[in-house]
Amino acid sequence: MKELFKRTAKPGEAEANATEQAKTEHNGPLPKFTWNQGSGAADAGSPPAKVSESKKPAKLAKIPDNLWTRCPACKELIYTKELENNKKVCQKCNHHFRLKARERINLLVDEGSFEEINSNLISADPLDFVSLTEPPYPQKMAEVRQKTGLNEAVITGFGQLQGLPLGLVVCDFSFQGGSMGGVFGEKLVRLVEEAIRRRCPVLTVSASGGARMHEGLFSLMQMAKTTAAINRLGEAGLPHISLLTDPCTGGVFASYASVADIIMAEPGAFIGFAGPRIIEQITKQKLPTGFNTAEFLLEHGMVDRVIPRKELASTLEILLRLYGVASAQIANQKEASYAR
Amino acid sequence: MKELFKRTAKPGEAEANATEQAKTEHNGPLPKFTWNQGSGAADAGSPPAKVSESKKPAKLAKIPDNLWTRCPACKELIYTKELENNKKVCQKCNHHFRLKARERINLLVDEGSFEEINSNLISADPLDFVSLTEPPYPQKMAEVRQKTGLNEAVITGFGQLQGLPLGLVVCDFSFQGGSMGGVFGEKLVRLVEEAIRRRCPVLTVSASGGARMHEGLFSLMQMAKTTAAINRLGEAGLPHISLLTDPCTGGVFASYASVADIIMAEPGAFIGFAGPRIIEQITKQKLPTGFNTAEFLLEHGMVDRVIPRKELASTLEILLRLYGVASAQIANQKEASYAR
Amino acid sequence: MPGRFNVKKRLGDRANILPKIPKETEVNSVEEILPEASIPAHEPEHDQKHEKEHNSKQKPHSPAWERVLLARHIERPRTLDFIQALCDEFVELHGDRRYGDDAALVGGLARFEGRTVMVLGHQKGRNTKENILRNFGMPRAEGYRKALRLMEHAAKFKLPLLTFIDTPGAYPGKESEERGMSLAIAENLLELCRLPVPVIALVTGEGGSGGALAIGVADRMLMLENSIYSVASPEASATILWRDASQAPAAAEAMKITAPDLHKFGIIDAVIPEPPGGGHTDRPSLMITVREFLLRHLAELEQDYIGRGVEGIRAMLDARYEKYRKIGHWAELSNSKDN
Amino acid sequence: MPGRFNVKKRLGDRANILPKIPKETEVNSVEEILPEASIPAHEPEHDQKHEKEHNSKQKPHSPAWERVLLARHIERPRTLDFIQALCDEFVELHGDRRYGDDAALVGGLARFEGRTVMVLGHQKGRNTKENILRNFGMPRAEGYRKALRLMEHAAKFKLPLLTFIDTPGAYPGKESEERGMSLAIAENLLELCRLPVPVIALVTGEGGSGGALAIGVADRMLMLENSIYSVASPEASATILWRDASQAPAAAEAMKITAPDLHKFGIIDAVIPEPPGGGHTDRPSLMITVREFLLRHLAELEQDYIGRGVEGIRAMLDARYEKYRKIGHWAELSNSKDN
Ligand SMILES: [Zn+2]
Ligand SMILES: [Zn+2]
Repeated sequence: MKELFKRTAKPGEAEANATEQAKTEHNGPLPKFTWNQGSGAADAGSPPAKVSESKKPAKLAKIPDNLWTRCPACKELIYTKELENNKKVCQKCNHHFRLKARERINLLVDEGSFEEINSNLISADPLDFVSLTEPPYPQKMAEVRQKTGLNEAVITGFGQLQGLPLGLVVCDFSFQGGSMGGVFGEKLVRLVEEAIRRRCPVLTVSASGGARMHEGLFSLMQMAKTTAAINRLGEAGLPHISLLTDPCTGGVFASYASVADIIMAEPGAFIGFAGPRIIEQITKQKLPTGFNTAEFLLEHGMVDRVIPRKELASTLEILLRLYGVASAQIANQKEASYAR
Repeated sequence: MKELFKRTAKPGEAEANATEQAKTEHNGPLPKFTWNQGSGAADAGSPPAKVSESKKPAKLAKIPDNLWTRCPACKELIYTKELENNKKVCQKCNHHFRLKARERINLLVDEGSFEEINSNLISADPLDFVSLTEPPYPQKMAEVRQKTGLNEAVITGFGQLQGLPLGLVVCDFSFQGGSMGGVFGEKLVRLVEEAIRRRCPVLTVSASGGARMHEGLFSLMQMAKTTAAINRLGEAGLPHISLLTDPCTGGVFASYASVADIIMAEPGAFIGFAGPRIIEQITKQKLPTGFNTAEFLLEHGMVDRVIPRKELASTLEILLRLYGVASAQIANQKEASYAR
Repeated sequence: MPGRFNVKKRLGDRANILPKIPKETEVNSVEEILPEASIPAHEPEHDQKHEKEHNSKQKPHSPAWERVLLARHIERPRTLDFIQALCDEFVELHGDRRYGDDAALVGGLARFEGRTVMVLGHQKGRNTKENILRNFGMPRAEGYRKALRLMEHAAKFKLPLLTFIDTPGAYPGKESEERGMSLAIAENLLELCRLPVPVIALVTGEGGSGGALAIGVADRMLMLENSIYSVASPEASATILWRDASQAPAAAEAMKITAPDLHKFGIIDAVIPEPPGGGHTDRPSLMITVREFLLRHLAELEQDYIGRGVEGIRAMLDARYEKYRKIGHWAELSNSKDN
Repeated sequence: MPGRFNVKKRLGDRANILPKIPKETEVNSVEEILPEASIPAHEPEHDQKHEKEHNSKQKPHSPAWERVLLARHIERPRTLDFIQALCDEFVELHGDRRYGDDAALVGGLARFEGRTVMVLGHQKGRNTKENILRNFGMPRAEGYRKALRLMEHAAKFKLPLLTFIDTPGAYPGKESEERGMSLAIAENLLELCRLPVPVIALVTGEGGSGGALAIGVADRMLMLENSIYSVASPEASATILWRDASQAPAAAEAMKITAPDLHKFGIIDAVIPEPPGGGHTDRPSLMITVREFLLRHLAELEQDYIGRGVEGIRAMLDARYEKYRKIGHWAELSNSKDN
C-alpha cells in the first residue's frame, strides 16, 4: 500500500524498485469505501448490528459456552481462540469486535510495559442524583464496578510501543457505555499533564456514548476540561493521536477525541454526533446504510485514516518515530517558536 | 434592518423601543436571496446579462446620446442624470451599474480628500511578449491608456470617509478587464506598505477578470505578492475590507480580495473562480440562474454581507469606527499580543 | 399580556421539532440515544411494567420545570434583542467562508460601553416562519465554523468576546454528521481554551448540551435567573434515564439545571436576576441589569489581565484553564493498584 | 519502451478533460474566460478573418511545446512516486476535517534525510481509472483545505514543508464555486506567506495557474528541467489571447513557461536537470538528483535561518516576503500627478 510505508530496502535499491514497480504498484486507488465493510448489516436505515461480544452466543444456537463465537456481522461461527489470536477481528468478514480497555492495551503495548495511573479514582455523586427508577447513583456505580471489574469507563497510564513511550487513555464501553463524567475527565487530564512532564505523546482510544447523565452539567464540562488539557499538550509540542472505535458518539467525539493531530478510526466503527434514530426522528429521512461509519467519516474528510486493527501498532510506531524526530528538531531550535 | 445598526436614540429610549418593536421588527429573516436580484437576466444557464454602461445605448433604440441610459437588467430607459444622482443604481430594478475606479472613489470618500499615489507607474514588457495577432504589448498598453485615460487597471491612494482615514485600492474593469500584472501588484503593495506606516485601514474594491496574460508568470506571482502584503497589514493589526464588484473572477478573487477581515459584495455582481462557460464545458451541466452572484456567495457563506451601494459608505464608517476603537484598545495593550 | 403565558401555544410551536420518542420504545443501543448522552444500555432490570407504574404516578410540582418553561418562553428576548439593547453599533457578519451561512448562530462586531467587541449567539425565532429560518436555534456545523471564524477575528484584533447562549442543542440532522458537527464543536472548544481575549458567556434561555458549550467556554460564565443549562434537554434526559419523555419535569429537577443550582456548584460565576414573572415581562429593566453584569465582569477581566500585556494574557489563560481543570468530583478507593 | 512516447495516446487520455473551446467561438465577456486569465474583451479590431489567416499558417517548431508534452507525459513520476523514492517513511493523512477528502491533492508526514517533514502534492493518475479517482490532478476546494490543515500541522510541529506541483489547475467545476475555491486558494497563499517553517516547492510536471501557486509560495522554488509553470495552460492562453486553442504551441513559446526561462526571470531558484529524453526514462537517476537538490536547499535554509531561533524564523519570513515583493516589472511616466 502506497499510502503508508516504511523503507526496508536500502536507498539505492528502493529507487530501482520504484522504477520497476511504477506500473503496477504506484498511484493505487484510495482504500475502497464499501458501505457494508466491517459491518455487514443488511437492515438499511438502522445502524450496523453490533452485538456486544461479551454476550454469550448461547441464545443464537447451542454452542459450547466459550469455545465458539458467532460473528454478529457475517453470522459465521468462529473458534474463539482463533478470534483472539486475530486481535478479535473476524477472519471471514473483517468485522472488528469491540475490545475492552485492558484487551486493547494488552494488544498494543510492549508486554509488561503498561503502568496504570489513577486507577483508584471512582465517581462521586455531585448532583445527589434522585432517580425515579434506579438505585442511588453511588450504589449503581458500585454495581457496575463489581460487574465490570473496572473502577471507571476509562483506563489511563503509560506504556511503550516497540520501546517508544506513550501515554494512553482508553475507554471501556462496557462500563456504563463509556460515558464521560468527572472521573473520566480528571483521569484524562492527569494523564495528559503527566505526559507533558514526561514529554510523551498521547494516544486516546475512544468508545463512548457521551456524557454521564448522572453527573449533569459536571459531565458536560468535562468536554471543556479534557479539550483544555489536549490544548496544553499541543502547546508543549507533543502530539495527540486519537483512535475512534465502535461506538463513539456524543460528548467524547465532540471534544478531546476530535482535537487530535491524527484521527484514525477502526473499520466499520459507528461514529457520530447523534445516533441514526434521532436523526431520522428529526429529519423524517431514512439514512443510507453505512451512515456514520468510520468509512463514511473518511469519505467526508473527518478522519486521517481508517486503520485495520492489525496495522495499528506498526502505523503508530511510524508516527511516534516521526514525531519523536520532530520533537528533537524542535528541541534543537529551542526558543524557535515564532509568534504568529 | 436588524443586522446592522448604529444607535441614534439615547440608551433608555432604545431599550424601550426594543420592547415595543419586539413583535414586528426583531429577528426578521435574513436578506432574501432572489436568484434574479440585481440582474434580471432571463437567460437561464448563461451569466446575468451585463452590458458595459460605457457603451452607447444607441443600438437599442434611437435615444439622444447621453441624456438617457437603458438599464441592461430591466430594459427601462433611465434619465442619465437621475441614474448618476442615484450612484448609478437603477431605481426601477436595483441593478448596480459598473463604476469606473474614479467614479467609485468620488462616490465614497469625502470631497477633495483623495490623494492618489503611484499613478505614474505603467506596465513594462517582461516577457518581450510576441503575439500572433496583436500589436506589441507596450504599444497595446499605450492604446489602452489613451482610450481609458488611466495608466493602469488599479488606482491607489488615501482618502477620508467622514474624516476617517482609509487606504484605497480600486480596480477599473474598463482597463484591460481589470487584469492584474506587475504594476497592479506593485501599486497595491506600495499602498499597503504606506498604510502600515500611516496605521490606516485598507479598502480594496475589486473588479477583475484575473491575471494579465501578457506578463505570464509574473502576473500569477502578483497573487502571492499582494497576499503577502495583506498578511503584513494584518500583522500590524490593521483591517483589510474587501468589496467585490461586478465582475470579479480568477486571480484577484483567488488572492488578496479573499483574504480580508470583512468581505462584502455588491448586489447582483458576478463573482467566481471560473466563468460559467468553463464550468459548463468541464462538467457538462447547465448552471442555475444566479450562479456565482453576490447573493450566491452570501448563501454559501463566502461573504459577510451583500451591500447595496447606497449603504456602503455608512457601513464602512461604522466598521472604521469599530476597528479604530479596537486599534486604540490594542495600542493601550502595547506588547499584549500573545504568542499562540 | 405579560406575566402568564400559554403553555399549549409554546408547545405547539415546538411540537414539530422536539424528538417524538414513543414511550414504549426500547432504548437498547447507543445508536439510538441523543448526543451528549450516555445510557444504561443492556440493563434488563428496567422493564416496561416498571415504567408504566411510574407514568401513572402523580407528577410533583417542579420549580425547575417552571424555569424550563420560562427559559423557552416565546417572548423571551433573543440574542439579537440583547445585542440591540446592549450595544451602540453592530455589524452582523455572515458565513463560515467554507460552506454556508447559518442563521441559527449569529455574530458580528459591536460596540459595548465604548469598547469594540465580538458578539456571538444562538438565534431562535419568535414564530414558525422565523423558527424555520433560524432552525429553532439549533446550529449546523457551518454555524459553529462561522463562530470559529469570528473567534479568530476577535483574537486578531484583540476584541473581547461576548456570547449569548440559547439553544435546544446543536442540530442532530444528517447534514450535521456529513459536515462533521462533532469536529466543529470540538474545534470551538479548543479555540476558546486558547483565545487570548476576555471571554464572557451568558446563558439567556436554553443552554442545551454541547451546542451551548461550543460558544460557552469562558472566563466568566453568567446565567439569567430563569435560564437553564443542561447536559441534555429534560425531555431527552427523561428518555435516556427512564425511557419516558413525559417525566421531563422530574428530570429537570434531578439534573440540577437551574442557574441557582449551577451557581451553587461553582460552574456558573453569577446569576443575573430577572424581573418578577421573567425577563420578557420588563425587558428594559432586564437589559439594564444585564448591561451592569456584563460591564462589571468585563471591566474586572480587563483590569486583572489585559492591562498587564502578554503576562496578563498568559495569566488569564492559566486562570481559564484552572477554572475548568477543577470542575468534577471523585472519590478515591484505598486499594490503589498504581502510583 | 522509454525515450519516445506516443503523443496521440497522451492526448487521448486527456481529451475528455481539456476544455473543448470551438475555434470560432467569440470570447467576448469575462464570464467566458478561464480562471486566472484576463482577456482583451470587447475589442473589435480582432475579427475572425484575421484569425483564420493565422490558423492557416504553418506552425513553427516550438521547444517550449516539446517541454509541455514532456511535462504532461503519462509516464512522468507522480507526487507519490517522488515521496516513495525520496522519503524513508510516509504516512498519508486524509481529509480537510470540514467536508471531504480530495484524492487530487495528497499529503502526509514523511522522513526525508533523517528529518520529519510534511509533504504535499498534486496527484495525477496514470490511466483513466486512476485519473477519474484523482480528477486528473485538479483539486477541489476541499483538497486545498486539506493542504491548509497539513500546513498548520507542519507549523505546529515545526516541520519543513516540501511540496510537489503537478496540476493542470484547480478544478473549475460547479462544486468548486459552491465551496469557495477562490477563498481556499487565497487562504493557502496567506498561510504560506506566514508559515514559520522552511518551505520548498518543486514543480515536477505541470504548474497550472492558481491551483499550483496555492501550494507553491516558498522559500525555494525549484523546477524540473522539463516541467512548465504558467499563468494559464497553453491551450487556454491561446484561446484567451488569440481565440484559437490550436495555437497552444505558439502560446507555450510566447508565455515563457519553461524552467530555463523562469529561472532567467528569477522567479525560479533552481532548475533540476533531467536525464536525456525526460525524467521518466531514468527514474533512479532523476530521484538521486532531486534528492540532492532538495537536501541542499533545505540544509541551506536550516543553516541560514532555523538554527537562529525566533530571530532566524523572522528573517526567513522577511526574506520570503522580499522574494515575492520584488517580482514584477514596471516603468514610470514622468508626468506624475501625485507624490
Ligand atoms: Zn464475520
Ligand atoms: Zn433596471
